[in-house]
Amino acid sequence: MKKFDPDRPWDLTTLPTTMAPQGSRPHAPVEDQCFLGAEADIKQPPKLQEAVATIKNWFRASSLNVLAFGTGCGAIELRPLSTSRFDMSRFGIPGAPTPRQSNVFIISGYLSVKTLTRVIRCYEQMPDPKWVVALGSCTINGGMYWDSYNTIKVLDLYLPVDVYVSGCMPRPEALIAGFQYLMDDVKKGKANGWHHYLENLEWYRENQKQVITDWDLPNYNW
Amino acid sequence: MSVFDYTTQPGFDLISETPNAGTTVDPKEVQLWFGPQHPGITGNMSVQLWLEGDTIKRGITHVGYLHRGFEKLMERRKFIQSFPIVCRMCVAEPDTTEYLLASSLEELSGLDQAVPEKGQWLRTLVMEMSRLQVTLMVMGGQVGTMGMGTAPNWTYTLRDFLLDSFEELTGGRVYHMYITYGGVRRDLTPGFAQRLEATLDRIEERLPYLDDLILNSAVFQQRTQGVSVVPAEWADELGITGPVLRAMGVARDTRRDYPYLKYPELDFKVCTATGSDIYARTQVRRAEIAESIHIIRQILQMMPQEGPYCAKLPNMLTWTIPAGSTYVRAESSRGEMGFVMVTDGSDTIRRVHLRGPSYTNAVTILERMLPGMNIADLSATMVSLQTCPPEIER
Amino acid sequence: MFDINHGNLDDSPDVGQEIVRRIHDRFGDFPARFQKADLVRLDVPQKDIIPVLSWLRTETPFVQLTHLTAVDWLEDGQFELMYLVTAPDLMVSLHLCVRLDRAKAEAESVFNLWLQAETYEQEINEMFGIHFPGSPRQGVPFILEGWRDMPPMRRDFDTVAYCDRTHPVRPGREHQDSRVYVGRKFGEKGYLK
Amino acid sequence: MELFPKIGWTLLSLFVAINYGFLINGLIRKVMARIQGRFGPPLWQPYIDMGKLLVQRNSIMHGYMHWLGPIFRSVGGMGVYVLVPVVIGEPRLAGFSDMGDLLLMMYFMFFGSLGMALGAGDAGHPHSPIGVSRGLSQMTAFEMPFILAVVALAAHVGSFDINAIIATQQHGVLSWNLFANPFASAAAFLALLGMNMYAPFNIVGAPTEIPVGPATEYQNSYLSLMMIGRSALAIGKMVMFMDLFLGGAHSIGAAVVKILAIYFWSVFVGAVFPRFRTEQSVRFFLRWPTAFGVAGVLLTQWVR
Repeated sequence: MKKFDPDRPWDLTTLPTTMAPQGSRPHAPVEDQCFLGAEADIKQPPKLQEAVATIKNWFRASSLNVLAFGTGCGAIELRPLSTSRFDMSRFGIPGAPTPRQSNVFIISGYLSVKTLTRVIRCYEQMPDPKWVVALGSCTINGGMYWDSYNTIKVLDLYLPVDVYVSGCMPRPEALIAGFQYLMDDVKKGKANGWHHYLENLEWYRENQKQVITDWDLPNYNW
Repeated sequence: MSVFDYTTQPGFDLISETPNAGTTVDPKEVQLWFGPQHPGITGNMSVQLWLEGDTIKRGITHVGYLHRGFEKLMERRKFIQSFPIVCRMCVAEPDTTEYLLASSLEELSGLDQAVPEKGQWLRTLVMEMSRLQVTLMVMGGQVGTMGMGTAPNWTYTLRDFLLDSFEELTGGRVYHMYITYGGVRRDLTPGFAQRLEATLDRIEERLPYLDDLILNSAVFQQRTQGVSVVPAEWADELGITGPVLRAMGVARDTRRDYPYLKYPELDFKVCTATGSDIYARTQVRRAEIAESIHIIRQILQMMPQEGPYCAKLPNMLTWTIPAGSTYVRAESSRGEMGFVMVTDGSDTIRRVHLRGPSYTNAVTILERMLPGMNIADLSATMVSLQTCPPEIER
Repeated sequence: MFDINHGNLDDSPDVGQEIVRRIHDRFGDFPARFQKADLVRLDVPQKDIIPVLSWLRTETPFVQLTHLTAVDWLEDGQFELMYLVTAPDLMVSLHLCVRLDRAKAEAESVFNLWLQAETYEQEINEMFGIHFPGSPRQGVPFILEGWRDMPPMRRDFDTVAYCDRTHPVRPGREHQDSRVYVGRKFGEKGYLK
Repeated sequence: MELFPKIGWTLLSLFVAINYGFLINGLIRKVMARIQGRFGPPLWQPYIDMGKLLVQRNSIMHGYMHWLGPIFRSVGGMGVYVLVPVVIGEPRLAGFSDMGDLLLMMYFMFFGSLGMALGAGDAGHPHSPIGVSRGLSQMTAFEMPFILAVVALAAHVGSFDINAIIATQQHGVLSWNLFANPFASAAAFLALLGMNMYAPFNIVGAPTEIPVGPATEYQNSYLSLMMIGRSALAIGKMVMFMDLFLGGAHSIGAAVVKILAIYFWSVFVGAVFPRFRTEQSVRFFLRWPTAFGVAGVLLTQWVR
């Protein structure tokens, strides 16, 4: 897989620079089981590749299926968001009932350790590329649960977060704004936390195993 | 004791991941996790099911996905610092827990008579609005679990107009942090009553259509009548309260039986239905929507326009409450919610425990209703019992 | 419902006084505190609690267990179990409080009297480490998963220290413990022990 | 018409039909949203969804049978469509209707669902077999009134040939089978509610019970193939109903309008009802619609 090239930020398959150390694992086992759509070794002229990537990213940004998993209290604002007052389907953001058919994971608030296990499982089952929107102050730095023994404090140690929406709890308008940031980033090819996750799987696993004491997940959840 | 290990505890050998461990597994059974990632689950909880075809053989409820340790956190915080976090205990209906905390602390500090008249009226108003918005949400959600999108969209929007009123009154859409020690935090804004009245009119105008879509719908009746009946003899044994109890035809309501705030001065009836099935519970909720609207209208008329809305508070930094214990209760949309409050004379709470109706509804009742249920009815049953996980695990 | 010695409980003007008098007659002179019109607190010794509860459950209108919870009195070396038993038709509740030895945290289960006590006892077992022999699901994780530390609701469990040890925080976030903060800002005057 | 031009025209017609199916799908989402008081997604949202599904990666495969499921489904849908004449007297839009009859069409309708069931059963997720068993039992139930209705029409004409059935309806509006044999029409249009899988008969993929049912494990490109198959099947079914009951169409415009009208019959019913359980929907289809179907057959005999 290609390394991050600052000259081609549109390319979703290159690596971003965020806080985790890079290259702890060459690549997660995508290529072994990737059945369709593996575009790693296709030789194409860069111009054409860039144009194709732009079109692909536009499609990805215009149809974001949100996984139906209310992980925290922010989930109560997702129903108003999807119903008639703040109808989010007008942006092409419907809900998706299973991880296999969804693209965006809304982490709606604090994550208890028990939920984190399920969240990791669901996140890894989602097809690439996938994005994480984190709601609320508690995903950023613990919020008002900074001294709670059962919630994690910093979400991006465990999952790659593309957009944070702050507030407790964030209003539906704030979430819509967050989605617009996400769409812009996806269109520019900048929202590639999923790829960062694959590249640094071991680092993430180490962090995850630090809080999940009875780790019984497989190496990677397909 | 630094590291606690279950293996050293008595009863460790009773640990079993599955119920009836040791019995042979029926090859016809399929094990299925209903949740936590599931569109039909209420909140973030899960039910582990053993299915045979569409029929549930048995199941266990798993909670704890939302545990934040509120009771521990509140033991560490000063009294006034507990108010912002207490409303997070029940996400859908934060005002009940706010009121319970305020009133239990007032009672223990002996200042429960100091709450001004208007503060009490405003508390009653907010609690009743809160009940109304949750009941609307559940009415829509009830039929939403059966695959109709129209009614939930309507009721959620109506609820959203109520949330606008909350926002105007308290500054927050979902978490209000409005009821504090000694009264409430803000006065009414000018013209609030008219705007709330308009919202109530709007809800009332839509109610006949909702009746046609939900209660009068032949499909809904077929789906719900005689389904998930809670036997009447469970009522006392399991301490059932709220709409689940009133759907059995038992007219018990904390607002009337243990009068608090301004409810004794208000004229309302306790809505009951017969049958104790999902349909009866929906009927009770439908009647309670009308009753709540009626109550809110009365409150708006009877509330004094002038006067203080909050008592004079002690210095919050040095405030202590004498040792004691109490139990206060209030009627939420799900049933009786109560706070056990224990203080020890210091500036923090010694122990606080939320008693919620979901606690028995989601675990004890649901698990006993599961065998023989069709998996198609599980989601509707959970909504009709209003299993609210943040209140179970806190 | 009907007691031969005393007559019907429903007829008495003050149900709280009456039920406490009957408990005193039958079981012994437990300290009682009449807190509200609908709440009486009784401190019952551990050996008497099950007889009192079974008597209330079977022979009086106090048929509902509204809640069961525990308080950790670390200074006294004791746990306190609080049973709230309610007579729904008479609208009176009894708060029965039992002190247990903290070192030997074991209490008798009331699962046979109330089905729902199963869940309460499961939670108390998990959160306080009090064991209820005979109750189903003792030791089965209810809320926590993979918990290896001491039960978190005990007073000597320090949640901040646990967080510092287990959950990394974002650089730049300060702990604002209220006591420390008040003490720093207002001096000893604001700092209360 | 020669075979090869015919194949060419049929493929072109199929392509247009699939696109029309996509647009109708977008329109349905919009109309449903408006009934619910929402603004709704754009009309071309199905195209965007389709494009997105094609550029996402598939991460898991459950064996070749699982992969073949959507292919069977699409083949079934396309098979129905190529066998129906869209516009009367226009051989370029008649497809292969002269080579097959109603029985073959119904075979294709079964074939798609059965193939999908085979593929979905391979997924290994408990939701899939539950959804498959629900779907197959409901399908068996609604096929009963539908077959009775078809038999009634065929008995009236004396042939299963769809062109012959159209030909009997060309004597004014009242000669349409919708009015000529109202019992058979009632049976068939009630069965259509079940075929289209809108509420109250959307038990197969009920999201709040067994999320998306048989298609639980299907991912991006599989889903896009299923979208294509569903569009073809939907348009094929609507054209078949138009030919059977609404007297066919004399122009493309009339066909477009009639297809839309038939489709929205089930959409509007679906907007205002919750869904039945499996046994309730089976009971529903085997009660009044079947009685209507029997009455339709008897009516045909009586008219003769």
